[in-house]
Amino acid sequence: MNVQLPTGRELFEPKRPGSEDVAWCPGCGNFGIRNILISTLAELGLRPNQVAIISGIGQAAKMPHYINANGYHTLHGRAIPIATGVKASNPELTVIAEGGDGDMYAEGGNHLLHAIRRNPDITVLIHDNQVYGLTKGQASPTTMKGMKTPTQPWGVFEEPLNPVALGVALDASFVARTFMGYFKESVEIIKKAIQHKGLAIVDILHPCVSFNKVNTYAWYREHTYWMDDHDPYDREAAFRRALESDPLPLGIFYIHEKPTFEEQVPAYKKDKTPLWKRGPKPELVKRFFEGKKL
Amino acid sequence: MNVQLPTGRELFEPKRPGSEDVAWCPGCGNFGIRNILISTLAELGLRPNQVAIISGIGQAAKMPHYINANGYHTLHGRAIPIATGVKASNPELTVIAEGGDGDMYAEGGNHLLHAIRRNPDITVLIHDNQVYGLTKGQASPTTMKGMKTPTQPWGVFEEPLNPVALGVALDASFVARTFMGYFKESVEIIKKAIQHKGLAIVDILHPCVSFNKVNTYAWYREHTYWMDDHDPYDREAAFRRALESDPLPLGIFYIHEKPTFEEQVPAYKKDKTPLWKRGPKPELVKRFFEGKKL
Amino acid sequence: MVEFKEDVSIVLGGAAGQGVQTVEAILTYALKKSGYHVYANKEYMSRVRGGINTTEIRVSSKRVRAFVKRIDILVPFKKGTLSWVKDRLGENTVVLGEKENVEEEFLDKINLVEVPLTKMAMEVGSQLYLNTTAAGLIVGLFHGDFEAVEEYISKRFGSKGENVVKKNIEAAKKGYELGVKLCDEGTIRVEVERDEKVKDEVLLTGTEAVGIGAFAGGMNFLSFYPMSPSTGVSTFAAQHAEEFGIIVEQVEDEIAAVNMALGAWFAGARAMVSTSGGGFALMSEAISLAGMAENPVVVHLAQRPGPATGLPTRTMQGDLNLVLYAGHGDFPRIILAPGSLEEAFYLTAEAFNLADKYQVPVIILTDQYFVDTYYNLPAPDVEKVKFERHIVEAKPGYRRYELTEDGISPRAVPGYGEDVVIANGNEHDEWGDITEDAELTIKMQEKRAIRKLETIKKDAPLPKLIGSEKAKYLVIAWGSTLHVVEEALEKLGREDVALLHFSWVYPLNPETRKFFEGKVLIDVENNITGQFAELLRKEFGIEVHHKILKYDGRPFSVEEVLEGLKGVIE
Amino acid sequence: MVEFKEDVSIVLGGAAGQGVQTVEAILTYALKKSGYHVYANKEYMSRVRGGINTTEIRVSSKRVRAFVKRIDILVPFKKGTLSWVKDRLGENTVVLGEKENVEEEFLDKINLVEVPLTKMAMEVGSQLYLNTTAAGLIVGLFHGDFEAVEEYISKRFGSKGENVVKKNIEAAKKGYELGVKLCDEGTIRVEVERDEKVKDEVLLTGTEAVGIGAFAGGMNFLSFYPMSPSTGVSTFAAQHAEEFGIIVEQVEDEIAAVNMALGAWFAGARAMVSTSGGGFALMSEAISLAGMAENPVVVHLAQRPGPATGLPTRTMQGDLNLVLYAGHGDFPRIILAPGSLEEAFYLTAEAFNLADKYQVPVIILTDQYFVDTYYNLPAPDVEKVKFERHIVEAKPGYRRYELTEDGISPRAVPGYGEDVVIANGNEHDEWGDITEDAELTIKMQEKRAIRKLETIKKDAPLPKLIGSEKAKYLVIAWGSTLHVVEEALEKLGREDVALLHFSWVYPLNPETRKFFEGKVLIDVENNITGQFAELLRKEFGIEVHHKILKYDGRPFSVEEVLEGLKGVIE
Ligand SMILES: Cc1ncc(C[n+]2csc(CCOP(=O)(O)OP(=O)(O)O)c2C)c(N)n1
Ligand SMILES: Cc1ncc(C[n+]2csc(CCOP(=O)(O)OP(=O)(O)O)c2C)c(N)n1
Ligand code: SF4
Ligand code: SF4
Ligand SMILES: [Mg+2]
Ligand SMILES: [Mg+2]
Repeated sequence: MNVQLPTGRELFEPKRPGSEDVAWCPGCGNFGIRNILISTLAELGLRPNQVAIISGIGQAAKMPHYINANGYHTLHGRAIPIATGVKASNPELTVIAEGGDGDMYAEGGNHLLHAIRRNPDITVLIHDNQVYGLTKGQASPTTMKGMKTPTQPWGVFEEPLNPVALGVALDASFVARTFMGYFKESVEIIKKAIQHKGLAIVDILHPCVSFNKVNTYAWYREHTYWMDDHDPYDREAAFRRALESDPLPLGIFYIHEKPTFEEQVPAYKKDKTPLWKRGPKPELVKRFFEGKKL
Repeated sequence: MNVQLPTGRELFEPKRPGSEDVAWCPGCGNFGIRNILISTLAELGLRPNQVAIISGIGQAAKMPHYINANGYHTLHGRAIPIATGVKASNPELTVIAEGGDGDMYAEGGNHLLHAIRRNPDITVLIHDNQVYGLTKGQASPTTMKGMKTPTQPWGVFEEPLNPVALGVALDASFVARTFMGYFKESVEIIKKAIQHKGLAIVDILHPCVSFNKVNTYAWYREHTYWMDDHDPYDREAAFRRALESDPLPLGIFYIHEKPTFEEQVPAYKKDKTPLWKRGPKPELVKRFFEGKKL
Repeated sequence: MVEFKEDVSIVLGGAAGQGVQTVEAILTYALKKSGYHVYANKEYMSRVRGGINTTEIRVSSKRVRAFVKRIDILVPFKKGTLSWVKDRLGENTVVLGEKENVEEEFLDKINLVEVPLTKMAMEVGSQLYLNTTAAGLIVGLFHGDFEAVEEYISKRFGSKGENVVKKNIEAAKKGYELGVKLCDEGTIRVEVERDEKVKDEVLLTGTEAVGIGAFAGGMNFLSFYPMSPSTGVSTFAAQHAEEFGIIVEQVEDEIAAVNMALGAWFAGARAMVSTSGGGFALMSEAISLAGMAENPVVVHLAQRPGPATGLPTRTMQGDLNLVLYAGHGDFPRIILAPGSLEEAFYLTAEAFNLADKYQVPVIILTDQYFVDTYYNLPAPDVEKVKFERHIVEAKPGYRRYELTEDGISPRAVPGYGEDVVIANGNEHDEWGDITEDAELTIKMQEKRAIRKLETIKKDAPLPKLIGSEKAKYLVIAWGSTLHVVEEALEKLGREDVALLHFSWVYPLNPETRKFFEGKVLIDVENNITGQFAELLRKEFGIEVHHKILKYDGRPFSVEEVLEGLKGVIE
Repeated sequence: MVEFKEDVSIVLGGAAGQGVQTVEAILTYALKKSGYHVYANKEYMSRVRGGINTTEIRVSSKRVRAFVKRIDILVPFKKGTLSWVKDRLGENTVVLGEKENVEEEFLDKINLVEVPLTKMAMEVGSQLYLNTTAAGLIVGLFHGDFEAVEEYISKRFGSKGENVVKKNIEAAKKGYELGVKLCDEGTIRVEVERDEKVKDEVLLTGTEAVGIGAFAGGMNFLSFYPMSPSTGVSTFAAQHAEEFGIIVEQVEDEIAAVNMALGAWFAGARAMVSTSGGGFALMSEAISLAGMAENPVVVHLAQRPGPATGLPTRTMQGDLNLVLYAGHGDFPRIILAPGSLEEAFYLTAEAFNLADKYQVPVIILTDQYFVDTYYNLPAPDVEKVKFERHIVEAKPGYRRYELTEDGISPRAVPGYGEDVVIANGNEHDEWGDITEDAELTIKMQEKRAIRKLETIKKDAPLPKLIGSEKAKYLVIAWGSTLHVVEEALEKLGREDVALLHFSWVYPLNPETRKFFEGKVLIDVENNITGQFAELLRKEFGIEVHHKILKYDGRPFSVEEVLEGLKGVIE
């Protein structure tokens, strides 16, 4: 058989029944993120079956249906541990954990904390629209103070979570922030994140045109800037930048190269075969029983 | 009836059947923490029925049985949300959430993150022995790299969690660290934490004589120092100190006074009565139905 | 000419974001105010824009409370609507709207009454007014009170400025006039009588009935994490939080939500959490803590189809097993599932007394169908709700877990009384301290899992029998299917078929058994395995003879139940 | 003189930290090596130091596998031990030890054989040698092989240096000699025969049987959060991780543990999590995801008494309902509960094939009693374990949720084959994309909750009947109570009483029903409500006639079951 396979971006366009019906609102920033991600994967020269996108639940988390790659649309907040399990079982895959700000910072907050400590070689993409989209407009952990929502009619009074400062404080391996309105820059950042060996966190700002009337396209353009003179290997500088809130710095805040989870587990010390290709080891079981005879 | 009630420390000594049998190992740092806590409460002039100690599960979390105060020995990792509910329902109580490093930083990690954002006026005491005591010696989130345990026989390779840096990064209202070997200083710090309006986190280092052979009394004395010249209102300085790992700084790292959760919820805007004293408001329910007639 | 009498079922369908739900709100309001009995229910996709959502509105001369499959009048806002509801189109269905919104294949099969809704909206100024135009049209067909439409629009759009209000009223007026004209011309004839009493009734949704019931029961703390279809109750509470002076807090996850509520009850508040199946699953461990620590808690669980994320915006009665057995170890719990909005109000209010008294988790099971149902009803009697407080003072020597005959220990709260209160999720002695003693373990297990359960069982109200005690056939239903089954039985019109409806689902009073004796039992459930029938088998050893089950994520319609019954009744 | 024949039950009791568990290990090792059949089980408090823990060791001429209440020889390391076990002391019980460790009130009631253990230990150099001295003493009573004691001590203490080994051997020797002397003098006479076959058998704990079974089944990934009594299995896996080349990872919480395992299976690994009831409760939502996404997973759940934290180090069969119904919505699962160590090995291995084949959660239910049980058994036959891989290649056009007659869709893994694999926790079409379609929902619900369940049921093995098919009385037991009930039946010695033991607990093969016909059914369960009897009622509509239940957090003893049976059998 000599079928002509598509190449580049086209490869990642899904062609399953119904693939054309995308459930996002017209004008939503999620479209831009999809676009950025497809370009990134294409530029990296990957094929769909080499990539696995593990998503939580939310508008952002619908991504596996809109990109042609292995995908698992899981549970709210659980993309990171599932992605960790996937990568550990088959390090040959490029594994992306994807979800919204509610998904990753609220329901999934604990997994993010500890994934940073564990450092699996996965990329965590957070579609940060500073609101709960799918459930219709409640505050998220990154909603700005004072914003009124159906469930916070008095205006949010909780301190917004600063994911960048959190990443730097916990010594994450790679921490970046971008705004999806900047296509080329976003592709570059996500490319670096995927290429980075270790956990890479990219907080991707994007407008929710239906529920977030504060953080619009214009707002993000006005309230962000690119860090041109920043050394991502300087942790204190990264922390100082992380604390800046208006304008919000964009770019790679922090990089700390260190051994990954997969590099340190016993499974791959002697043998690089992915787990799914392995069988049991009856000889060792027998040897165990021999040892139990005495 | 004119019963002579005990005063001071004696007040907080439990005298229920079996109270004398404390389940901690002889020599454990938990005894010191109990001692410190009783002195603190006594010095603050509190009475047992004004204090509520909400604990998770672990050796540390057995505290409610060894101190005479209101207590709730709850679930592993859940002391913080339960304590938040207690305080919100009765702001007149002095509420302490207490547990081990596993309790608060592993199973309960997400609650800690978001309690910082919510800022209830409770004190969080973490008995940080850098190990799981009750379950017999597994690594905790604060276990030092390289330590071998029954479940990490190859030596822990995860990055230890830095609770102080985390607190500063998330703009917690009060962040401190102490070593229980320093009695007077610890009493002072915990007193300030309780008096502080807002969430106060105190990481209390203490040896686990049964399972942690690395972080002993001697080790803590050798590897800690008191910050004498530190301004806790300087966030960047706090972060710098938080990153120091050997010796570990002790003292109050960071203070940011801000409105508490209880101050901002609608319930107490007009009426300070604790919730438990309140009844329903049938007139308002009737008025609601009137509104639904048209 | 097409004619509709007594009871008209109108369905509007369009993309999410096209304002179908606004039409629903205007219509129920204005038609109710005009003196019609109204009922409405919506089905919608798990997305914010696009797709197809529909709303059914029934307008009737008599009280109307149930979903019918039949569509009398269909208003499609978007092409694709007819395909989406094609099973519901009948010979008499009139499609009211624009030809462009009707798929080719239907054109020769339906009664299309062309109405240029878009054009009319554009004339007012924008396509945005499509929905108000349509709402006006329907009200016009009924010769409803146009002032009610005006009133509603003023209230709803008031905050958006005078011009928006004016334009919307203008659009509605255009629609209204056309509606009246269609009738006057004889294109469509609608004959539904007004009932003056309706005007003095209230119009509620299931969400509101649960929410206001909670307020009536003294709820003063609600912690939640958003999850369809339960979020409405939290939103309702938040909107009224300032007025009622209560705490409503959105938290980081469901585990925090339920534990915060446990803490609130421990300190004496009356707390509730609102969630759906997946959220409740996460609460399982804390429910077990509530069982062990005898910590009251009220949970509202609005069901949607599972497993996992399932169909987030649709309906099912699939989480009964979950709430029956959630949590490890044996301990009692109470499960309530209102069938009517009245029950939703009274039972939710009562849930707080029950939790307070028995110190157990009380779970209110609704579902998407129920929370999204609207109808008019006489205002519930607020005086009937009793506030029972079961809190005692912690006098010196107080024992939180005192062993008592009925399994209920007096509950004190911290700060009230001189002594302290110790609660514990470990096995404990009477004071609340940890025990490892075998005898004490037996006593405490029996206190909770046997004596307290027996006490609750004895106090449990019996199910409601609708129809004759002598009927040969007994239809069994629980929760949200009440009205649909009721109407199906009315339509069936047979004296030998009665309905036994359970809104107190668990634990069942042992006397319930007597209802089943000698009957042919027909179980109606909106799930795939018949979970309630299994419970009956487990509790009473009885076998239902027939099961009518539905599990496509949609509610039962009156017709489906009727058909199902006919299939099993001789 | 006191004499013990054939079967001796020795109990050692002391504070946590006094080394009772070391004695247990030395004794089982050395006595087994000497050719005795041995059995051991411990009970301990939820603390690291202090309190009282005890270990029972049975030494017998015949195979021995069950817990007895009876104590023949008691060695108290600490005052308080006798009170703690007072219900178990009989007329013939000999207390071997120091007077100081016997409470006043017992002194005139018991046969005390004074042995100056502390003094002997001090003579060697320190009180620390108390436990090895005691171990030597017991081995001496049996004239066991002292070399075996030496061997064990060398292995166990080898890493602590030569001197520690030497001193411990010296202490053991002192004890040994005294033991031999006590026999020779005729103070105690022990007559238990050796069985040469025993030497070639293996000595295992329940923990090890589950752990090595998992390795045999091809487990290559274990994620866990520590929780008694399940931690042993994770520790076992960690200790062997380097040798077997697998991943064992302690994670932040149980939710991470199970989800990581789901991810691992999704990518084709064979993953397990090990937990207890509270941890499993937290996994409920993910179990539902496994059901929906048809994501295999294996969970080992070692039960302890609940609710909530309960009695963390004790035993109960109280989480059956939890695992039967955990998770929202309807989906199948498989529940296994080994009764013997052989079953623990084979069933745990098989669990991985089952999960792989049926793509459902497979739960292995043990309990503290089971995992802490030791005995000798012939080495399981590793060749009998078959490795069945059910993974297919994702060829172009691959559909993860292809609708098939038996409800099982071919499962591909990412990276194997040209096409991609899409799994989904939302309701989905055959490709794995979200659907809102009613027809498709019905098909997918039926695929999972009906067709797949039926397939598993048909393949499910029947329970094991021990005794005559014609017996009038049928005792029903599941999981860890197997041996205790077996021995009780032997002791009862009645041909008209048989045992039906379930180690495949759910779903039950419909043919199981035939076992119950015409029998008087007696249910034996280590919980307060008889959860398995309830399952039988639900599945088959059968009523057990008698229940023998125990729920004090301790395991059944042979005597208790025997007594219970006598109470209900004419
Ligand atoms: C356990 C659980 N809780 C709650 C939900 C409901 N839910 C679905 S998406 C979502 C939040 C969506 O916000 P975000 O993660 O920011 O994604 P977005 O839709 O904004 O992209 C919530 C609360 C759920 N599906 N599961
Ligand atoms: C949900 C749940 N998971 C696990 C456990 C078991 N467990 C009890 S205490 C504990 C950790 C103890 O460590 P830490 O919190 O540091 O307290 P310490 O004993 O060291 O004071 C664990 C894992 C539990 N009780 N509940
Ligand atoms: S709701 Fe917001 S985030 Fe979701 S698709 Fe619409 S615009 Fe985008
Ligand atoms: S195990 Fe460790 S932390 Fe626990 S009581 Fe003993 S010494 Fe203290
Ligand atoms: Mg969002
Ligand atoms: Mg600890």
